Amino acid sequence: MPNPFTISTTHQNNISIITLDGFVDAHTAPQFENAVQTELEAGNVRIVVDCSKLNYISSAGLGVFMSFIEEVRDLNGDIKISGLVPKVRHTFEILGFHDLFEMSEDLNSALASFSAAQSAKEG
Amino acid sequence: MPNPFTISTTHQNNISIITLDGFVDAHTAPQFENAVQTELEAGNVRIVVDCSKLNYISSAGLGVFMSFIEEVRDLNGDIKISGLVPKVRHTFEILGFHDLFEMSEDLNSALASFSAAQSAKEG
Amino acid sequence: MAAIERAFTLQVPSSTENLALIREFVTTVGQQAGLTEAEIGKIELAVDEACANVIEHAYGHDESKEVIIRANIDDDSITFEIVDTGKGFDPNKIAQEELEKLIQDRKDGGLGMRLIKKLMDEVQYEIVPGQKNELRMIKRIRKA
Amino acid sequence: MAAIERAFTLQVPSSTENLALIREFVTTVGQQAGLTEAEIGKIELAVDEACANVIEHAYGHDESKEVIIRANIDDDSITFEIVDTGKGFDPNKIAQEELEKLIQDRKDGGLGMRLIKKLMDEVQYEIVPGQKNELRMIKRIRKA
Ligand SMILES: Nc1ncnc2c1ncn2[C@@H]1O[C@H](COP(=O)(O)OP(=O)(O)O)[C@@H](O)[C@H]1O
Ligand SMILES: Nc1ncnc2c1ncn2[C@@H]1O[C@H](COP(=O)(O)OP(=O)(O)O)[C@@H](O)[C@H]1O
Repeated sequence: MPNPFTISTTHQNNISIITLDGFVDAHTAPQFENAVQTELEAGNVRIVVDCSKLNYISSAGLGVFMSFIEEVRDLNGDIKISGLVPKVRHTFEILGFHDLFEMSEDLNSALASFSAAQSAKEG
Repeated sequence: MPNPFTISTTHQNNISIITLDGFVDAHTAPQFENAVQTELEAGNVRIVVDCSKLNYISSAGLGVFMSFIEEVRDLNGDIKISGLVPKVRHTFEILGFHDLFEMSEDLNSALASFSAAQSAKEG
Repeated sequence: MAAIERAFTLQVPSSTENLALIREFVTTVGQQAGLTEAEIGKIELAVDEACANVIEHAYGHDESKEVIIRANIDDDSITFEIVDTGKGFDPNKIAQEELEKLIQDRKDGGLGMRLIKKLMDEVQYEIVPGQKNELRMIKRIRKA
Repeated sequence: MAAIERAFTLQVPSSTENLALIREFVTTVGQQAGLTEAEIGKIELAVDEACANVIEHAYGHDESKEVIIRANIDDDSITFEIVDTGKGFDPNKIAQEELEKLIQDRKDGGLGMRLIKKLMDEVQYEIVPGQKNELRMIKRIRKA
Protein backbone atom coordinates (compact mmCIF):
# COMPACT_ATOMS: atom_id res chain seq x y z
CA MET A 1 0.00 0.00 0.00
CA PRO A 2 1.13 3.55 -0.66
CA ASN A 3 1.98 5.59 2.39
CA PRO A 4 -1.16 6.74 4.17
CA PHE A 5 -2.29 10.34 4.41
CA THR A 6 -1.00 12.77 6.99
CA ILE A 7 -1.70 16.46 7.30
CA SER A 8 -0.11 19.10 9.52
CA THR A 9 -0.41 22.85 9.94
CA THR A 10 2.32 25.22 11.07
CA HIS A 11 2.50 29.01 11.21
CA GLN A 12 5.28 31.28 10.03
CA ASN A 13 5.22 35.09 9.68
CA ASN A 14 1.48 35.12 10.04
CA ILE A 15 1.12 32.62 7.18
CA SER A 16 -0.50 29.21 7.70
CA ILE A 17 1.36 26.34 6.07
CA ILE A 18 -0.75 23.23 5.53
CA THR A 19 1.43 20.27 4.57
CA LEU A 20 -0.17 17.36 2.72
CA ASP A 21 1.69 14.06 2.79
CA GLY A 22 0.56 10.97 0.84
CA PHE A 23 -2.71 11.01 -1.07
CA VAL A 24 -5.79 13.23 -1.02
CA ASP A 25 -8.78 11.33 -2.36
CA ALA A 26 -12.46 11.15 -1.43
CA HIS A 27 -11.41 9.33 1.74
CA THR A 28 -8.88 11.83 3.04
CA ALA A 29 -10.18 15.10 1.54
CA PRO A 30 -12.47 15.76 4.55
CA GLN A 31 -9.38 16.04 6.78
CA PHE A 32 -7.90 18.58 4.38
CA GLU A 33 -11.18 20.49 4.38
CA ASN A 34 -11.19 20.57 8.18
CA ALA A 35 -7.64 21.88 8.25
CA VAL A 36 -8.51 24.81 5.98
CA GLN A 37 -11.72 25.46 7.91
CA THR A 38 -9.75 25.57 11.16
CA GLU A 39 -7.46 28.28 9.77
CA LEU A 40 -10.37 30.39 8.54
CA GLU A 41 -12.12 30.14 11.89
CA ALA A 42 -8.94 31.39 13.55
CA GLY A 43 -8.95 34.32 11.13
CA ASN A 44 -5.94 33.04 9.19
CA VAL A 45 -6.49 33.82 5.52
CA ARG A 46 -2.91 33.70 4.23
CA ILE A 47 -2.48 30.01 3.48
CA VAL A 48 0.16 28.00 1.65
CA VAL A 49 -0.62 24.36 0.91
CA ASP A 50 2.73 22.57 0.69
CA CYS A 51 2.28 19.67 -1.74
CA SER A 52 5.90 18.55 -2.04
CA LYS A 53 5.05 15.25 -0.32
CA LEU A 54 1.69 14.83 -2.02
CA ASN A 55 1.82 11.99 -4.52
CA TYR A 56 -1.83 11.82 -5.59
CA ILE A 57 -4.89 14.05 -5.70
CA SER A 58 -8.37 13.37 -7.03
CA SER A 59 -11.23 15.79 -7.64
CA ALA A 60 -12.25 15.51 -3.99
CA GLY A 61 -8.99 17.26 -3.08
CA LEU A 62 -9.26 19.81 -5.89
CA GLY A 63 -12.76 20.57 -4.63
CA VAL A 64 -11.35 21.72 -1.29
CA PHE A 65 -9.17 24.33 -3.01
CA MET A 66 -12.09 25.36 -5.18
CA SER A 67 -14.65 25.78 -2.40
CA PHE A 68 -12.55 28.01 -0.13
CA ILE A 69 -10.64 30.26 -2.52
CA GLU A 70 -13.44 32.80 -3.09
CA GLU A 71 -14.11 33.28 0.63
CA VAL A 72 -10.40 33.62 1.39
CA ARG A 73 -9.84 36.19 -1.35
CA ASP A 74 -12.91 38.15 -0.23
CA LEU A 75 -11.09 38.45 3.10
CA ASN A 76 -7.96 39.74 1.33
CA GLY A 77 -6.18 36.46 1.83
CA ASP A 78 -5.11 33.77 -0.60
CA ILE A 79 -4.51 30.02 -0.87
CA LYS A 80 -1.23 29.37 -2.66
CA ILE A 81 0.05 25.98 -3.73
CA SER A 82 3.71 24.97 -3.53
CA GLY A 83 5.95 22.09 -4.53
CA LEU A 84 3.65 20.07 -6.79
CA VAL A 85 5.29 16.91 -8.14
CA PRO A 86 4.74 16.49 -11.91
CA LYS A 87 2.03 13.83 -11.63
CA VAL A 88 -0.07 15.89 -9.23
CA ARG A 89 0.62 19.12 -11.12
CA HIS A 90 -0.80 17.44 -14.19
CA THR A 91 -4.11 16.77 -12.43
CA PHE A 92 -4.37 20.44 -11.41
CA GLU A 93 -3.57 21.53 -14.95
CA ILE A 94 -6.10 19.30 -16.73
CA LEU A 95 -8.87 21.28 -15.08
CA GLY A 96 -7.24 24.70 -15.46
CA PHE A 97 -6.37 25.29 -11.80
CA HIS A 98 -3.02 26.81 -12.81
CA ASP A 99 -4.88 29.82 -14.26
CA LEU A 100 -6.77 30.48 -11.05
CA PHE A 101 -4.34 29.55 -8.30
CA GLU A 102 -0.83 30.78 -7.63
CA MET A 103 1.60 27.88 -7.76
CA SER A 104 5.24 28.03 -6.63
CA GLU A 105 8.11 25.63 -7.12
CA ASP A 106 8.79 25.45 -3.40
CA LEU A 107 7.48 26.54 -0.04
CA ASN A 108 9.94 29.43 0.36
CA SER A 109 8.88 31.09 -2.89
CA ALA A 110 5.26 30.82 -1.82
CA LEU A 111 6.02 32.37 1.58
CA ALA A 112 8.10 35.10 -0.07
CA SER A 113 5.32 35.99 -2.49
CA PHE A 114 2.97 36.55 0.44
CA SER A 115 5.52 38.81 2.15
CA ALA A 116 6.11 40.76 -1.05
CA ALA A 117 2.39 41.34 -1.44
CA GLN A 118 2.16 42.43 2.18
CA SER A 119 5.11 44.85 1.90
CA ALA A 120 3.64 46.35 -1.25
CA LYS A 121 0.40 46.98 0.58
CA GLU A 122 2.09 48.40 3.67
CA GLY A 123 4.71 50.39 1.72
CA MET B 1 3.06 -1.54 -6.58
CA PRO B 2 6.13 -2.57 -4.59
CA ASN B 3 9.45 -2.05 -6.30
CA PRO B 4 10.08 -4.75 -8.88
CA PHE B 5 12.77 -7.38 -8.62
CA THR B 6 16.36 -6.81 -9.65
CA ILE B 7 19.32 -9.13 -9.24
CA SER B 8 23.02 -8.51 -9.78
CA THR B 9 26.20 -10.50 -9.28
CA THR B 10 29.63 -9.10 -8.43
CA HIS B 11 32.88 -10.79 -7.47
CA GLN B 12 35.25 -9.93 -4.65
CA ASN B 13 38.25 -11.95 -3.35
CA ASN B 14 37.07 -14.98 -5.28
CA ILE B 15 33.64 -14.78 -3.65
CA SER B 16 30.47 -14.30 -5.69
CA ILE B 17 28.04 -11.78 -4.25
CA ILE B 18 24.49 -12.15 -5.51
CA THR B 19 22.39 -9.13 -4.53
CA LEU B 20 18.61 -9.53 -4.39
CA ASP B 21 16.55 -6.33 -4.52
CA GLY B 22 12.75 -6.28 -4.18
CA PHE B 23 10.79 -9.50 -3.92
CA VAL B 24 11.56 -13.13 -4.70
CA ASP B 25 8.34 -15.03 -5.35
CA ALA B 26 7.31 -17.74 -7.80
CA HIS B 27 7.54 -15.14 -10.56
CA THR B 28 11.06 -13.92 -9.91
CA ALA B 29 12.67 -17.02 -8.32
CA PRO B 30 13.72 -18.44 -11.73
CA GLN B 31 16.00 -15.42 -12.23
CA PHE B 32 17.59 -16.09 -8.85
CA GLU B 33 18.01 -19.75 -9.76
CA ASN B 34 19.73 -18.78 -13.03
CA ALA B 35 22.11 -16.46 -11.22
CA VAL B 36 23.24 -19.24 -8.85
CA GLN B 37 23.48 -21.70 -11.74
CA THR B 38 25.69 -19.25 -13.66
CA GLU B 39 28.14 -19.07 -10.75
CA LEU B 40 28.31 -22.85 -10.40
CA GLU B 41 28.93 -23.27 -14.11
CA ALA B 42 31.82 -20.81 -13.83
CA GLY B 43 33.21 -22.91 -10.97
CA ASN B 44 32.36 -20.31 -8.33
CA VAL B 45 31.22 -22.11 -5.19
CA ARG B 46 31.84 -19.44 -2.57
CA ILE B 47 28.61 -17.46 -2.70
CA VAL B 48 27.08 -14.77 -0.52
CA VAL B 49 23.47 -13.83 -1.18
CA ASP B 50 23.08 -10.23 -0.02
CA CYS B 51 19.46 -9.81 1.11
CA SER B 52 19.67 -6.34 2.64
CA LYS B 53 17.39 -4.96 -0.07
CA LEU B 54 15.11 -7.99 -0.18
CA ASN B 55 11.71 -7.14 1.29
CA TYR B 56 9.82 -10.37 0.57
CA ILE B 57 10.54 -14.02 -0.08
CA SER B 58 8.18 -16.93 -0.60
CA SER B 59 8.90 -20.66 -0.69
CA ALA B 60 9.89 -20.40 -4.35
CA GLY B 61 12.88 -18.32 -3.25
CA LEU B 62 13.68 -20.55 -0.28
CA GLY B 63 13.63 -23.48 -2.69
CA VAL B 64 16.53 -21.99 -4.64
CA PHE B 65 18.71 -21.93 -1.53
CA MET B 66 17.59 -25.45 -0.66
CA SER B 67 18.24 -27.03 -4.04
CA PHE B 68 21.82 -25.79 -4.50
CA ILE B 69 23.32 -25.95 -1.02
CA GLU B 70 24.18 -29.67 -1.07
CA GLU B 71 25.96 -29.47 -4.43
CA VAL B 72 27.88 -26.36 -3.40
CA ARG B 73 29.02 -27.89 -0.12
CA ASP B 74 30.04 -31.11 -1.89
CA LEU B 75 32.39 -28.87 -3.89
CA ASN B 76 33.82 -27.38 -0.65
CA GLY B 77 31.92 -24.16 -1.19
CA ASP B 78 29.02 -22.58 0.65
CA ILE B 79 26.03 -20.31 0.16
CA LYS B 80 25.86 -17.75 2.95
CA ILE B 81 23.05 -15.30 3.54
CA SER B 82 23.59 -11.74 4.69
CA GLY B 83 21.56 -8.71 5.73
CA LEU B 84 18.08 -10.22 6.17
CA VAL B 85 15.47 -7.66 7.22
CA PRO B 86 13.28 -8.91 10.11
CA LYS B 87 10.25 -9.76 7.99
CA VAL B 88 12.25 -11.89 5.56
CA ARG B 89 14.36 -13.42 8.33
CA HIS B 90 11.13 -14.58 9.92
CA THR B 91 10.16 -16.52 6.79
CA PHE B 92 13.55 -18.27 6.77
CA GLU B 93 13.20 -19.09 10.45
CA ILE B 94 9.69 -20.55 10.30
CA LEU B 95 11.07 -23.39 8.20
CA GLY B 96 14.32 -23.82 10.15
CA PHE B 97 16.70 -22.43 7.53
CA HIS B 98 18.70 -20.66 10.26
CA ASP B 99 19.93 -24.06 11.48
CA LEU B 100 21.19 -25.11 8.08
CA PHE B 101 22.46 -21.89 6.51
CA GLU B 102 25.02 -19.43 7.78
CA MET B 103 23.41 -16.02 8.18
CA SER B 104 25.33 -12.79 8.83
CA GLU B 105 24.14 -9.37 9.85
CA ASP B 106 25.84 -7.72 6.91
CA LEU B 107 27.74 -8.44 3.75
CA ASN B 108 31.18 -7.72 5.23
CA SER B 109 30.78 -10.28 8.00
CA ALA B 110 29.72 -12.85 5.43
CA LEU B 111 32.74 -12.09 3.26
CA ALA B 112 35.04 -12.14 6.30
CA SER B 113 33.73 -15.53 7.42
CA PHE B 114 34.66 -16.97 4.01
CA SER B 115 38.18 -15.52 4.26
CA ALA B 116 38.59 -16.83 7.80
CA ALA B 117 37.56 -20.31 6.70
CA GLN B 118 39.97 -20.10 3.77
CA SER B 119 42.89 -18.93 5.95
CA ALA B 120 42.24 -21.72 8.43
CA LYS B 121 42.38 -24.25 5.63
CA GLU B 122 45.51 -22.76 4.09
CA GLY B 123 47.24 -22.09 7.43
CA MET C 1 0.94 -14.25 -31.80
CA ALA C 2 -2.76 -14.59 -31.12
CA ALA C 3 -4.43 -11.87 -29.10
CA ILE C 4 -4.76 -12.88 -25.48
CA GLU C 5 -7.42 -11.06 -23.54
CA ARG C 6 -6.59 -10.69 -19.91
CA ALA C 7 -9.41 -10.06 -17.45
CA PHE C 8 -9.12 -8.70 -13.92
CA THR C 9 -11.88 -8.09 -11.39
CA LEU C 10 -11.84 -6.39 -8.01
CA GLN C 11 -14.85 -6.32 -5.72
CA VAL C 12 -14.76 -4.36 -2.46
CA PRO C 13 -17.20 -2.90 0.07
CA SER C 14 -18.56 0.50 -0.97
CA SER C 15 -16.34 2.66 1.21
CA THR C 16 -13.91 5.42 0.28
CA GLU C 17 -11.41 3.55 2.47
CA ASN C 18 -11.04 1.13 -0.45
CA LEU C 19 -10.15 3.72 -3.08
CA ALA C 20 -6.45 3.25 -2.34
CA LEU C 21 -6.73 -0.49 -3.07
CA ILE C 22 -8.71 0.26 -6.22
CA ARG C 23 -5.90 2.55 -7.41
CA GLU C 24 -3.27 -0.14 -6.70
CA PHE C 25 -5.35 -2.57 -8.73
CA VAL C 26 -5.60 -0.16 -11.65
CA THR C 27 -1.89 0.62 -11.50
CA THR C 28 -0.94 -3.05 -11.69
CA VAL C 29 -3.30 -3.70 -14.56
CA GLY C 30 -1.85 -0.69 -16.37
CA GLN C 31 1.68 -1.95 -15.82
CA GLN C 32 0.76 -5.34 -17.22
CA ALA C 33 -0.80 -3.66 -20.25
CA GLY C 34 2.52 -1.92 -20.85
CA LEU C 35 1.21 1.61 -20.38
CA THR C 36 3.64 4.43 -19.67
CA GLU C 37 3.76 5.87 -16.17
CA ALA C 38 1.90 8.99 -17.32
CA GLU C 39 -0.88 6.90 -18.82
CA ILE C 40 -1.09 4.74 -15.72
CA GLY C 41 -1.59 7.95 -13.72
CA LYS C 42 -4.54 8.81 -15.96
CA ILE C 43 -6.40 5.52 -15.68
CA GLU C 44 -5.69 5.48 -11.94
CA LEU C 45 -7.41 8.86 -11.54
CA ALA C 46 -10.29 8.10 -13.91
CA VAL C 47 -11.21 4.84 -12.15
CA ASP C 48 -10.85 6.49 -8.73
CA GLU C 49 -13.29 9.23 -9.81
CA ALA C 50 -15.75 6.70 -11.19
CA CYS C 51 -15.65 4.57 -8.05
CA ALA C 52 -15.88 7.58 -5.72
CA ASN C 53 -19.08 8.54 -7.57
CA VAL C 54 -20.51 5.05 -7.09
CA ILE C 55 -19.63 5.07 -3.38
CA GLU C 56 -21.06 8.57 -2.81
CA HIS C 57 -23.87 9.03 -5.28
CA ALA C 58 -25.07 5.54 -6.20
CA TYR C 59 -24.80 3.99 -2.74
CA GLY C 60 -24.67 6.99 -0.41
CA HIS C 61 -21.82 5.48 1.60
CA ASP C 62 -23.80 2.30 2.38
CA GLU C 63 -20.92 -0.08 3.12
CA SER C 64 -23.08 -3.16 2.70
CA LYS C 65 -23.07 -2.43 -1.03
CA GLU C 66 -20.17 -3.46 -3.25
CA VAL C 67 -18.12 -1.72 -5.89
CA ILE C 68 -17.08 -3.93 -8.79
CA ILE C 69 -14.30 -2.95 -11.17
CA ARG C 70 -13.61 -5.07 -14.23
CA ALA C 71 -10.54 -4.50 -16.35
CA ASN C 72 -9.79 -6.04 -19.72
CA ILE C 73 -6.51 -5.84 -21.53
CA ASP C 74 -6.46 -6.72 -25.19
CA ASP C 75 -3.95 -6.09 -27.95
CA ASP C 76 -4.46 -2.38 -28.33
CA SER C 77 -6.61 -1.13 -25.48
CA ILE C 78 -7.50 -1.45 -21.85
CA THR C 79 -11.14 -1.24 -20.80
CA PHE C 80 -12.57 -0.57 -17.35
CA GLU C 81 -16.19 -1.27 -16.45
CA ILE C 82 -17.69 -0.02 -13.23
CA VAL C 83 -21.22 -1.16 -12.56
CA ASP C 84 -23.55 0.01 -9.82
CA THR C 85 -27.14 -0.86 -9.00
CA GLY C 86 -28.00 2.53 -7.52
CA LYS C 87 -30.78 4.89 -8.48
CA GLY C 88 -29.00 6.00 -11.66
CA PHE C 89 -28.80 9.46 -13.21
CA ASP C 90 -28.74 11.12 -16.59
CA PRO C 91 -25.13 11.85 -17.45
CA ASN C 92 -26.20 14.26 -20.20
CA LYS C 93 -28.12 16.40 -17.73
CA ILE C 94 -25.13 16.97 -15.48
CA ALA C 95 -24.25 20.61 -16.10
CA GLN C 96 -20.57 21.14 -16.86
CA GLU C 97 -19.99 24.60 -15.44
CA GLU C 98 -16.81 26.58 -16.06
CA LEU C 99 -14.27 26.31 -13.25
CA GLU C 100 -14.63 30.08 -12.61
CA LYS C 101 -18.36 29.67 -12.11
CA LEU C 102 -17.89 26.72 -9.71
CA ILE C 103 -15.41 28.80 -7.74
CA GLN C 104 -17.77 31.77 -7.56
CA ASP C 105 -20.50 29.47 -6.33
CA ARG C 106 -18.11 27.98 -3.75
CA LYS C 107 -18.85 24.49 -5.02
CA ASP C 108 -16.67 21.65 -3.79
CA GLY C 109 -17.68 19.14 -6.44
CA GLY C 110 -18.60 18.72 -10.05
CA LEU C 111 -15.12 17.95 -11.35
CA GLY C 112 -15.11 14.16 -11.44
CA MET C 113 -16.92 13.46 -14.69
CA ARG C 114 -15.03 16.09 -16.64
CA LEU C 115 -11.76 14.61 -15.39
CA ILE C 116 -12.84 11.15 -16.55
CA LYS C 117 -13.66 12.49 -20.02
CA LYS C 118 -10.32 14.26 -20.31
CA LEU C 119 -8.33 11.28 -19.07
CA MET C 120 -9.80 8.44 -21.11
CA ASP C 121 -10.08 7.89 -24.87
CA GLU C 122 -13.68 6.67 -24.78
CA VAL C 123 -16.32 7.05 -22.07
CA GLN C 124 -19.80 5.51 -22.27
CA TYR C 125 -22.57 5.44 -19.68
CA GLU C 126 -25.32 2.85 -19.94
CA ILE C 127 -28.03 3.61 -17.42
CA VAL C 128 -30.90 1.22 -16.73
CA PRO C 129 -32.44 2.91 -13.65
CA GLY C 130 -33.00 0.61 -10.70
CA GLN C 131 -31.25 -2.22 -12.51
CA LYS C 132 -27.72 -1.29 -13.37
CA ASN C 133 -25.65 1.72 -14.28
CA GLU C 134 -22.54 0.91 -16.21
CA LEU C 135 -19.63 3.17 -16.93
CA ARG C 136 -17.27 1.89 -19.62
CA MET C 137 -13.94 3.64 -20.12
CA ILE C 138 -11.36 2.78 -22.73
CA LYS C 139 -7.71 3.75 -22.95
CA ARG C 140 -5.85 2.88 -26.12
CA ILE C 141 -2.40 1.43 -25.73
CA ARG C 142 0.22 3.35 -27.66
CA LYS C 143 3.19 1.10 -28.12
CA ALA C 144 6.33 2.82 -26.90
CA MET D 1 -22.17 -2.23 17.44
CA ALA D 2 -23.48 -4.90 15.11
CA ALA D 3 -20.95 -7.13 13.39
CA ILE D 4 -20.32 -5.95 9.87
CA GLU D 5 -18.92 -8.53 7.53
CA ARG D 6 -16.74 -7.05 4.86
CA ALA D 7 -16.14 -9.06 1.70
CA PHE D 8 -13.38 -8.55 -0.87
CA THR D 9 -12.76 -10.46 -4.07
CA LEU D 10 -9.88 -10.37 -6.52
CA GLN D 11 -9.90 -12.30 -9.78
CA VAL D 12 -6.80 -12.31 -12.02
CA PRO D 13 -5.37 -14.40 -14.87
CA SER D 14 -3.48 -17.46 -13.66
CA SER D 15 0.04 -16.09 -14.00
CA THR D 16 2.78 -15.68 -11.42
CA GLU D 17 3.07 -12.11 -12.72
CA ASN D 18 -0.09 -11.38 -10.69
CA LEU D 19 1.24 -12.62 -7.35
CA ALA D 20 2.48 -9.12 -6.51
CA LEU D 21 -1.04 -7.72 -6.99
CA ILE D 22 -2.49 -10.56 -4.94
CA ARG D 23 -0.10 -9.67 -2.10
CA GLU D 24 -1.10 -5.99 -2.29
CA PHE D 25 -4.73 -7.05 -2.09
CA VAL D 26 -4.08 -9.22 0.98
CA THR D 27 -2.05 -6.49 2.66
CA THR D 28 -4.85 -3.95 2.26
CA VAL D 29 -7.47 -6.34 3.55
CA GLY D 30 -5.23 -7.10 6.53
CA GLN D 31 -4.79 -3.41 7.26
CA GLN D 32 -8.54 -2.89 7.17
CA ALA D 33 -9.00 -5.80 9.54
CA GLY D 34 -6.66 -4.08 11.97
CA LEU D 35 -3.98 -6.77 11.93
CA THR D 36 -0.47 -5.95 13.10
CA GLU D 37 2.28 -5.63 10.53
CA ALA D 38 3.71 -9.02 11.53
CA GLU D 39 0.34 -10.69 11.06
CA ILE D 40 -0.18 -8.98 7.74
CA GLY D 41 3.16 -10.43 6.65
CA LYS D 42 1.85 -13.90 7.53
CA ILE D 43 -1.41 -13.73 5.61
CA GLU D 44 0.44 -12.15 2.67
CA LEU D 45 2.80 -15.11 2.49
CA ALA D 46 0.13 -17.77 3.09
CA VAL D 47 -2.13 -16.45 0.31
CA ASP D 48 0.85 -16.06 -2.05
CA GLU D 49 1.79 -19.72 -1.46
CA ALA D 50 -1.78 -20.89 -1.99
CA CYS D 51 -2.15 -18.91 -5.23
CA ALA D 52 1.27 -19.96 -6.53
CA ASN D 53 0.13 -23.57 -6.07
CA VAL D 54 -3.05 -22.92 -8.03
CA ILE D 55 -1.10 -21.22 -10.85
CA GLU D 56 1.53 -23.97 -11.02
CA HIS D 57 -0.16 -27.18 -9.98
CA ALA D 58 -3.87 -26.70 -10.64
CA TYR D 59 -3.55 -24.79 -13.91
CA GLY D 60 0.00 -25.57 -15.08
CA HIS D 61 0.62 -21.92 -15.97
CA ASP D 62 -2.39 -21.79 -18.35
CA GLU D 63 -3.02 -18.04 -18.36
CA SER D 64 -6.51 -18.43 -19.77
CA LYS D 65 -7.53 -19.77 -16.34
CA GLU D 66 -8.31 -17.45 -13.45
CA VAL D 67 -7.31 -17.30 -9.83
CA ILE D 68 -10.02 -16.12 -7.46
CA ILE D 69 -9.26 -14.94 -3.96
CA ARG D 70 -12.10 -14.14 -1.58
CA ALA D 71 -11.46 -12.43 1.73
CA ASN D 72 -13.94 -11.94 4.54
CA ILE D 73 -13.40 -9.82 7.58
CA ASP D 74 -15.69 -10.31 10.53
CA ASP D 75 -15.49 -9.29 14.17
CA ASP D 76 -12.75 -11.63 15.25
CA SER D 77 -11.23 -13.24 12.18
CA ILE D 78 -10.23 -12.87 8.59
CA THR D 79 -10.90 -15.71 6.16
CA PHE D 80 -9.36 -16.31 2.75
CA GLU D 81 -10.82 -18.72 0.22
CA ILE D 82 -8.92 -19.72 -2.87
CA VAL D 83 -10.81 -21.91 -5.28
CA ASP D 84 -9.47 -23.69 -8.34
CA THR D 85 -11.11 -26.03 -10.83
CA GLY D 86 -7.96 -28.00 -11.60
CA LYS D 87 -7.40 -31.73 -11.32
CA GLY D 88 -7.21 -31.64 -7.55
CA PHE D 89 -4.95 -33.60 -5.21
CA ASP D 90 -5.02 -35.27 -1.83
CA PRO D 91 -3.51 -32.87 0.67
CA ASN D 92 -3.09 -35.70 3.20
CA LYS D 93 -0.92 -37.64 0.80
CA ILE D 94 1.58 -34.83 0.33
CA ALA D 95 4.63 -36.08 2.22
CA GLN D 96 6.03 -33.50 4.62
CA GLU D 97 9.73 -34.35 4.56
CA GLU D 98 12.21 -32.85 6.98
CA LEU D 99 14.11 -29.87 5.61
CA GLU D 100 17.38 -31.85 5.90
CA LYS D 101 15.94 -34.60 3.72
CA LEU D 102 14.69 -32.12 1.08
CA ILE D 103 18.15 -30.57 0.99
CA GLN D 104 19.86 -33.95 0.62
CA ASP D 105 17.52 -34.77 -2.24
CA ARG D 106 18.26 -31.36 -3.82
CA LYS D 107 14.54 -30.57 -3.96
CA ASP D 108 13.50 -27.04 -4.82
CA GLY D 109 9.91 -27.34 -3.64
CA GLY D 110 7.69 -28.86 -1.02
CA LEU D 111 7.72 -25.95 1.39
CA GLY D 112 4.52 -24.08 0.47
CA MET D 113 1.90 -26.10 2.29
CA ARG D 114 3.91 -26.36 5.47
CA LEU D 115 4.37 -22.59 5.44
CA ILE D 116 0.62 -22.09 5.06
CA LYS D 117 -0.06 -24.35 8.05
CA LYS D 118 2.46 -22.53 10.21
CA LEU D 119 1.23 -19.08 9.21
CA MET D 120 -2.55 -19.45 9.58
CA ASP D 121 -4.71 -20.40 12.55
CA GLU D 122 -6.95 -22.77 10.58
CA VAL D 123 -6.40 -24.42 7.20
CA GLN D 124 -8.98 -26.61 5.44
CA TYR D 125 -8.91 -28.17 2.01
CA GLU D 126 -12.13 -29.26 0.36
CA ILE D 127 -11.36 -31.20 -2.80
CA VAL D 128 -14.05 -32.23 -5.28
CA PRO D 129 -11.85 -33.52 -8.14
CA GLY D 130 -12.68 -32.05 -11.53
CA GLN D 131 -15.20 -29.70 -9.96
CA LYS D 132 -13.56 -27.46 -7.44
CA ASN D 133 -10.74 -27.46 -4.97
CA GLU D 134 -11.16 -25.00 -2.17
CA LEU D 135 -8.56 -23.90 0.32
CA ARG D 136 -9.94 -22.02 3.30
CA MET D 137 -7.55 -20.28 5.66
CA ILE D 138 -8.48 -18.38 8.79
CA LYS D 139 -6.47 -15.91 10.82
CA ARG D 140 -7.91 -14.79 14.13
CA ILE D 141 -7.71 -11.10 14.90
CA ARG D 142 -6.03 -10.37 18.19
CA LYS D 143 -7.06 -6.92 19.28
CA ALA D 144 -3.99 -4.82 20.05
N1 LIG E 1 -22.69 6.39 -10.36
C1 LIG E 1 -23.51 7.45 -10.17
N2 LIG E 1 -24.75 7.27 -9.65
C2 LIG E 1 -25.57 8.32 -9.45
N3 LIG E 1 -25.25 9.60 -9.74
C3 LIG E 1 -24.02 9.86 -10.25
C4 LIG E 1 -23.09 8.80 -10.49
N4 LIG E 1 -21.96 9.34 -11.01
C5 LIG E 1 -22.19 10.68 -11.09
N5 LIG E 1 -23.42 11.01 -10.63
C6 LIG E 1 -24.04 12.35 -10.61
O1 LIG E 1 -23.26 13.22 -11.40
C7 LIG E 1 -22.86 14.35 -10.63
C8 LIG E 1 -21.51 14.89 -11.10
O2 LIG E 1 -20.48 13.99 -10.76
P1 LIG E 1 -18.97 14.49 -10.70
O3 LIG E 1 -18.69 15.26 -11.94
O4 LIG E 1 -18.10 13.31 -10.45
O5 LIG E 1 -18.92 15.51 -9.49
P2 LIG E 1 -19.22 15.27 -7.94
O6 LIG E 1 -19.14 13.80 -7.69
O7 LIG E 1 -18.14 16.03 -7.25
O8 LIG E 1 -20.60 15.84 -7.69
C9 LIG E 1 -22.91 13.90 -9.20
O9 LIG E 1 -23.07 14.96 -8.30
C10 LIG E 1 -24.10 12.95 -9.22
O10 LIG E 1 -25.31 13.67 -9.10
N1 LIG F 1 -4.11 -26.26 -5.79
C1 LIG F 1 -3.43 -27.41 -6.05
N2 LIG F 1 -3.78 -28.20 -7.07
C2 LIG F 1 -3.13 -29.34 -7.33
N3 LIG F 1 -2.08 -29.78 -6.60
C3 LIG F 1 -1.66 -29.03 -5.56
C4 LIG F 1 -2.31 -27.81 -5.23
N4 LIG F 1 -1.68 -27.29 -4.14
C5 LIG F 1 -0.70 -28.13 -3.83
N5 LIG F 1 -0.68 -29.20 -4.67
C6 LIG F 1 0.23 -30.38 -4.60
O1 LIG F 1 0.88 -30.35 -3.36
C7 LIG F 1 2.31 -30.39 -3.54
C8 LIG F 1 3.02 -29.65 -2.41
O2 LIG F 1 2.79 -28.27 -2.50
P1 LIG F 1 3.76 -27.26 -1.76
O3 LIG F 1 3.97 -27.72 -0.35
O4 LIG F 1 3.21 -25.90 -1.89
O5 LIG F 1 5.15 -27.39 -2.49
P2 LIG F 1 5.51 -27.10 -4.04
O6 LIG F 1 4.43 -26.24 -4.59
O7 LIG F 1 6.82 -26.41 -3.97
O8 LIG F 1 5.61 -28.44 -4.69
C9 LIG F 1 2.53 -29.82 -4.90
O9 LIG F 1 3.75 -30.25 -5.46
C10 LIG F 1 1.32 -30.33 -5.66
O10 LIG F 1 1.53 -31.67 -6.09
